[in-house]
Amino acid sequence: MDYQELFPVPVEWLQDVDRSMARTVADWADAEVIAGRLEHKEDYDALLLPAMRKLLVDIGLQSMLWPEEMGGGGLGTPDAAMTLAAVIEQVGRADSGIAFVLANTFALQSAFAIEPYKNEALLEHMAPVVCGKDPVIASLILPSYSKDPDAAAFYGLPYQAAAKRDADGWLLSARDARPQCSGAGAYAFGVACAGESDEPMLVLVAPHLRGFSTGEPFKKTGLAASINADITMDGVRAADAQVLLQGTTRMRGMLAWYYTLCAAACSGALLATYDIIKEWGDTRVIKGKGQVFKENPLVASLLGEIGGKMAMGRLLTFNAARLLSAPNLYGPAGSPPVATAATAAFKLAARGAMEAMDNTMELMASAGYATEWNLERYWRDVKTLESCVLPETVAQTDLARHYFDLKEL
Amino acid sequence: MDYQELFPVPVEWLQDVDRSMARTVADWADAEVIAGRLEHKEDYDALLLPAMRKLLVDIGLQSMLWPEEMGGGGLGTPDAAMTLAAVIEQVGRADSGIAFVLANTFALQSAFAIEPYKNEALLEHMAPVVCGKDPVIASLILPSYSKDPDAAAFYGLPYQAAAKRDADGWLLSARDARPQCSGAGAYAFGVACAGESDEPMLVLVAPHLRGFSTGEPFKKTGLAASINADITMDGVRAADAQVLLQGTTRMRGMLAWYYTLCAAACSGALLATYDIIKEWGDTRVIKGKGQVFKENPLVASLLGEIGGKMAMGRLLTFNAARLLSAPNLYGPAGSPPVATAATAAFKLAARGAMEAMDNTMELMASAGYATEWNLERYWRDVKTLESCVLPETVAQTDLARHYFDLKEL
Amino acid sequence: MRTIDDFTRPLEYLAPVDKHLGDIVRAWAEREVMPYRRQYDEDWEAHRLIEPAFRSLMGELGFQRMLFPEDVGGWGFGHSGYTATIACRAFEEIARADSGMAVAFGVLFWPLVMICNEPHVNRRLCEELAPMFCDTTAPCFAANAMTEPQGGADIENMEIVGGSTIETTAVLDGDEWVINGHKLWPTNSGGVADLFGVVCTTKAGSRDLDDFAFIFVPAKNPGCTQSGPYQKAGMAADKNGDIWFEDCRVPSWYRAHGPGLDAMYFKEVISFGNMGSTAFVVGALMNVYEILKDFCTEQTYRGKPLKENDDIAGVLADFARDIDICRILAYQCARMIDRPDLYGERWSDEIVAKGRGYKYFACDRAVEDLKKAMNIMGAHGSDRLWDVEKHWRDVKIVQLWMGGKQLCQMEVARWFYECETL
Amino acid sequence: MRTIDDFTRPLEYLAPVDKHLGDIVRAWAEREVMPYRRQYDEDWEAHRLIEPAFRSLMGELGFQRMLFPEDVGGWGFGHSGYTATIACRAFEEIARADSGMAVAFGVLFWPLVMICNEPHVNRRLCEELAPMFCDTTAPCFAANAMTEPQGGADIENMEIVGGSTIETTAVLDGDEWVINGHKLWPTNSGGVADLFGVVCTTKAGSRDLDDFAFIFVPAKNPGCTQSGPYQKAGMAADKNGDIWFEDCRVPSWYRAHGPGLDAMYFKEVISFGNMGSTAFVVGALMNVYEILKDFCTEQTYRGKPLKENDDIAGVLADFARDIDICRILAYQCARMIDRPDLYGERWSDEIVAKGRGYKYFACDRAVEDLKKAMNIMGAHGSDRLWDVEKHWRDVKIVQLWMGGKQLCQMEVARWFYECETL
Repeated sequence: MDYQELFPVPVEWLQDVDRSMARTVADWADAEVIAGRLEHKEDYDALLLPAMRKLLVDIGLQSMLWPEEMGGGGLGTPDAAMTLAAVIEQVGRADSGIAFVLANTFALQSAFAIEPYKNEALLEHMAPVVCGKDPVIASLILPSYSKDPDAAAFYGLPYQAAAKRDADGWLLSARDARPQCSGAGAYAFGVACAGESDEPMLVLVAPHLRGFSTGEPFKKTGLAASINADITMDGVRAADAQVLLQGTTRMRGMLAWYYTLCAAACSGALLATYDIIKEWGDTRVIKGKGQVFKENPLVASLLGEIGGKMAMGRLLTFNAARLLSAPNLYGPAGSPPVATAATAAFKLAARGAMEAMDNTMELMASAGYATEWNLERYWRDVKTLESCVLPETVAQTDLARHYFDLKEL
Repeated sequence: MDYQELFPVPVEWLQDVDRSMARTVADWADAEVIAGRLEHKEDYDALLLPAMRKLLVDIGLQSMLWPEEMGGGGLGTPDAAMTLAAVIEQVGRADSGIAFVLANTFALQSAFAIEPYKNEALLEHMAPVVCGKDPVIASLILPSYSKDPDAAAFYGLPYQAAAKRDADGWLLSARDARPQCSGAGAYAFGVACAGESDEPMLVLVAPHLRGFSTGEPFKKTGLAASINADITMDGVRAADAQVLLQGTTRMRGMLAWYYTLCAAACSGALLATYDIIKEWGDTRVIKGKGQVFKENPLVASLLGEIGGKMAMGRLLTFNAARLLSAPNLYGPAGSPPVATAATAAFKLAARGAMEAMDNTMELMASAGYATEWNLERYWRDVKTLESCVLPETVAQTDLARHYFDLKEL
Repeated sequence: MRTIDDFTRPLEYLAPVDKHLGDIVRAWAEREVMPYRRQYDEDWEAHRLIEPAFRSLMGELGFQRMLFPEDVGGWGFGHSGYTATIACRAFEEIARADSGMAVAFGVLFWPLVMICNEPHVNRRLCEELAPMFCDTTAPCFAANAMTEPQGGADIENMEIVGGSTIETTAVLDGDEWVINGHKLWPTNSGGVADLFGVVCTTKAGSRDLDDFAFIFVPAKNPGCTQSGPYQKAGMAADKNGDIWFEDCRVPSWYRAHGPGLDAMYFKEVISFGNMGSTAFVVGALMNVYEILKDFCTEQTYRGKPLKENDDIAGVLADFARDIDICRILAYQCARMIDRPDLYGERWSDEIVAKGRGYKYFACDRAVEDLKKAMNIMGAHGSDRLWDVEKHWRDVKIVQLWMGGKQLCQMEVARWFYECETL
Repeated sequence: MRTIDDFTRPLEYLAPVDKHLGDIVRAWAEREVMPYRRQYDEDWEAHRLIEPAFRSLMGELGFQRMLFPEDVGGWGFGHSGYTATIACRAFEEIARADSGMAVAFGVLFWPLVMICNEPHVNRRLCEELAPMFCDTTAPCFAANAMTEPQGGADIENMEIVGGSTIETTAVLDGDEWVINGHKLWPTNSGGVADLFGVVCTTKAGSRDLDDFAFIFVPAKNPGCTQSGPYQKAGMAADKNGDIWFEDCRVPSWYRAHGPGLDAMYFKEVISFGNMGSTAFVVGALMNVYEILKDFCTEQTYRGKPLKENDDIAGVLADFARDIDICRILAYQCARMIDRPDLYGERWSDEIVAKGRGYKYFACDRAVEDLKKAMNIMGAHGSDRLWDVEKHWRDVKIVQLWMGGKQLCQMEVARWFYECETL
């Protein structure tokens, strides 16, 4: 399916490497996930994990940003934003949960593996694992609501972890912190907390560290690819070298990558939705009159609405990625215009995706709801993304802060 | 106000000429329209007509696409799409009605003044007037609903005019056809009708032709800059040279220009809305607690929503313009992907603009509704655009036709 | 052939006089308003066309007497048990023709609600004020002077500001109130009103609701001046302007009820405003239904009448559905006001909050639906010939008045979720 | 402290037994469903947890007898004048705990509506079928076998296809109907139902509504087979599957009423479905209101409980408002079914069309509101611990069933605009 022909985004932004990677991943999506989903549904062990392994290790996605001399793909420049948007969109077409896990993984990597913030020592340290034979996924532990009204907060939203400085670095503590994904399977966590002078910082934490404990996996709406569980940290020690970034601008820069890649995951889910409803609309006959479903004016009107949202989702995603990929033109990822564009891209893409998928289910009626037709899993996934990544009201305030120069919120 | 800093669009698309034109027109907007609107409101003779004259003749906008050797601006290449998007956005900030009139004028010009469809003879013929001392505006007469179910139609939507072939060319007839704008003031009309083999064509008609009559100007919601009236044609003669284009692809190409420029007009109205609500939010105090309006979380949330729509409107507009400006990369304006992107850009930009302006009025309450605060005129204008340019259901079907490959509608 | 009378009303709630009064108002609207309303926009300042229609309805047919007790010349609806339900019907019928007119008509009763309605009739004030309305065939208007320049509808936000933002003061000097302050925006100002109900404070800055005062001021009193009307996007029949009170004196017993009670019963004014707004919106929508039905039967697309195109029928369906729903809500809201024995006092937080909910729901639906109706009509959606754009412009202001949507949301949240600091 | 009982109902409409029955169902739901519902998703196939709760409500408490006449062992609600209003309350209470369960419970009565409701009680069939439901403490389910593989809910689109798309045939052979066909998707199929009401035709391809037949088929009859349940995004208590009828024979008098009448009264089934769907949605929303209130009181943002943040309060307000509105509509819809003397026959095009309107309105609001509720809850919106995501998944199917939104729109458009070709 030539989605570019259907929903054009400015192809001039994409380089050969982006297109070639996207094609490879598109083939992976069809062969490793889509071909197996009727039989295996969302089975983690039988379908999703093997597919992730293939993608991350065999195709080598997880080490894409690492320098070639360390065994990686050598793509650690801001241009990677375009590559990742194109790739994660295709992953999302296969499974939006895997795409979401990748968004976490690469957002974390963006903090230390991409120019001008390359941390050679850390890259070197992690290279054997990341460029090795096992899938390595990461997860973010971001600010969230809290029962404690006095908790330190990032723009009003409490951090889930607290960091205490001592001579040797930091001691992290958290009680039942909710990771964005994969609490029970991530190799590394990026933990947001308040550092010196209450400046935000992101700390790299691994689950094998002393004082780190993982709760029972909990049941949730979607994202079968993410086995999630709450995390508790009792004085987990982190050296200064584990502090991936400090300061509001750097934190917003990392989040800009995260939101953009999550937008790409939503866009991918919409491509999958497109394939499903396209086939339904082409083959179904209604009104007992031999009217092909899609040729009914009311159906067509909704299809137009759905297609418009798909086009918009792609445009928002690739535009945000473009802004990230060219800091020389648009400023750093954490600058207010770029970071805000990423927030808007995610929020509007996720909302549009939910609307388009809801409308699609309305067209397919019960079939939209039945596992067999494959649509409902994307619908559950994207809804999970929409609520977990960034609560609506928080996003709205983020946008208003930049556009209207808020001082207090 | 640096709107690019607020709502970034890929600046790489804009060339120096685009930015310089936009700056000139931005100055015009502030000096010639915005400075006078409190005193003159929407007075056509006292405010809008002099401003249009300045813009079209003194600044030379109306002859921008004409070759330099004929006295024009020499910008008759597809690049003009970017220039016009940037310029019409600024015009729309001043007055969305003037922007709409320009969208009509340049959509018509796009049919014969832009490569590869330059019609040298026609350009030559019109140069004395267009490059002259009086404002020259044009208007489209597009398909619309009809009481006659058997009328020839463009994708189901009846043409307002009928063309009959004879040895000397065409005879056009229409009864109370509704032009898009300026029925009572346009120098030229582009009349859509069915030509040979029922192929769509656009015919250039001037009001001085025999058999052409103009009804009384009618009252309407907005667009004070357009004095509109219904048009009747009783066998108006048109030579073959007046046929500006033929065939579905060419017609859709012209419409793609039109929709893109109308999207720019909506985007401009949103910039004006931004300026108005920004000032309101900065200066108003509520809750008797000295809370600055914009710092109230509920207000901020709506401001975030409004700002997001503004960003999206700009992005849709400039993306559609970019696709038009680079046919080597994206195909001709009338190709389904580009034409559909333009339709989507207009439809979503207009809808988003209405939502943003409705929300803004809700924030300003009665002040949003009072003439004095200047918002309500943009709100009336954009609503008029939204319904007149392309009825919602027709747009939805257009989108579905491309995205879902409709055969019958 | 379906008509607007096919939209659902809870039949159990209707007043015995519903049909009789409804027929009268409908006939009046079709005779004296609908043929002329398309010219109202240009009549916003002079009211040359608008005033005679008001005269006919309010003065000659006598509807301005509705609320006063019978023995002072009124129709006695203030103790009928159907006050709100009757008003709801009348508002619908008037708004079908012109919602600006419906608002102006409705607001005439707004201050009177404070003194004419059981169980808090102020006999002395009724007797004093009734002749202005009941002994004349000229239209007599009243208005509630509430909003002030800074903070706007904050005045209505009594839960949070407790009247502390009211800057209009009333000081007792002997047996007279001396009122000073600046109000703006009330319906029926701009030179129209003959009588104001003035929201003021007996102690500037006080949060004590005992200091909240509602005092009647005849517009012709010395010290009371009005500006001309503002120009607005629509609703020409509703004039709005500034009002200044400068050492304006009225008898001490022109205060509606006194400390505490003024604030309490003032919420009943809000309840009536909520019901009225919902009814205005329903009336406007019902007229657009009539218009749309004609338009979509007469005009064709894809070789068929518009309404026979499934996509357009879908929009038409949503439109009709929303009218049916809003109409049910308007009458349920009216019923809850009319029957405090079943639903609680009409000035209770519950009735106010729920009414706010119906009001902002109906307004939001109406604005959305009218936008879509205009989109369906294409090139004709915005010309005045079809009156749809007029209703769209008018209904928008119903959405915006009375503090707009956000204030409604905060009252609903406060009541249903026991919020304490909003 | 506000509770779900503070949402408005038209008090005038309530059945005398409303409180009594409502209390019983609520206690049952809180005791036997709510503590276990979080595990229902995994129980979709076996119903190990779900079946006992049904047994208790339907069999032991006896609610499955509600509709049958008293003299055959039922509770006689079919002639109570409050049939729909009582059902509405019961549906709300069950759906508050689990809307899948409410749907399964509601659909049990769907075929019975055809024969148990005044004025069209089929005494002979009541007597024949009552023992299945009334002489047992085991749960007994029924289902309407309507939808067919091609065209889906086209079956319900009777105005346009006139039954011509029904491929399930009933042929009279002596004093027996012989039924052949393939149905899918009905609630309570997938092996659950003991009794089917089968929508079929006595003449394949006919548009004559005399050929439309509604015939009862006990599930254990030879020739009637069911598939196992489909796996779905939610609503585990409602099983759906394929049903095949192969030369399946029933007595000739198992047809509900006969030519013309079957088609006519079948619309009453639709009316009950509309009312029920609206009530399901209200019940689910009321439970989410309870949860949201807890969540937004307990969790903080900007140093304050979520509900004290104006932006979040705004969303909470919309949520509460919509419940209040949908609940009023559910009871108005029920009342219109219960009182044909006031509102017209419950199988009339008007009642069906208006009910479709309320149904799709409530479902659309609910889906939107639940999406926003999940967004408010951030990281907890999608975990099962709070049950909000469950209601979201469940309510979505209420929106999709019975032909989904588009069919509702077409019926509303047909009725209000007299469309003829939709």
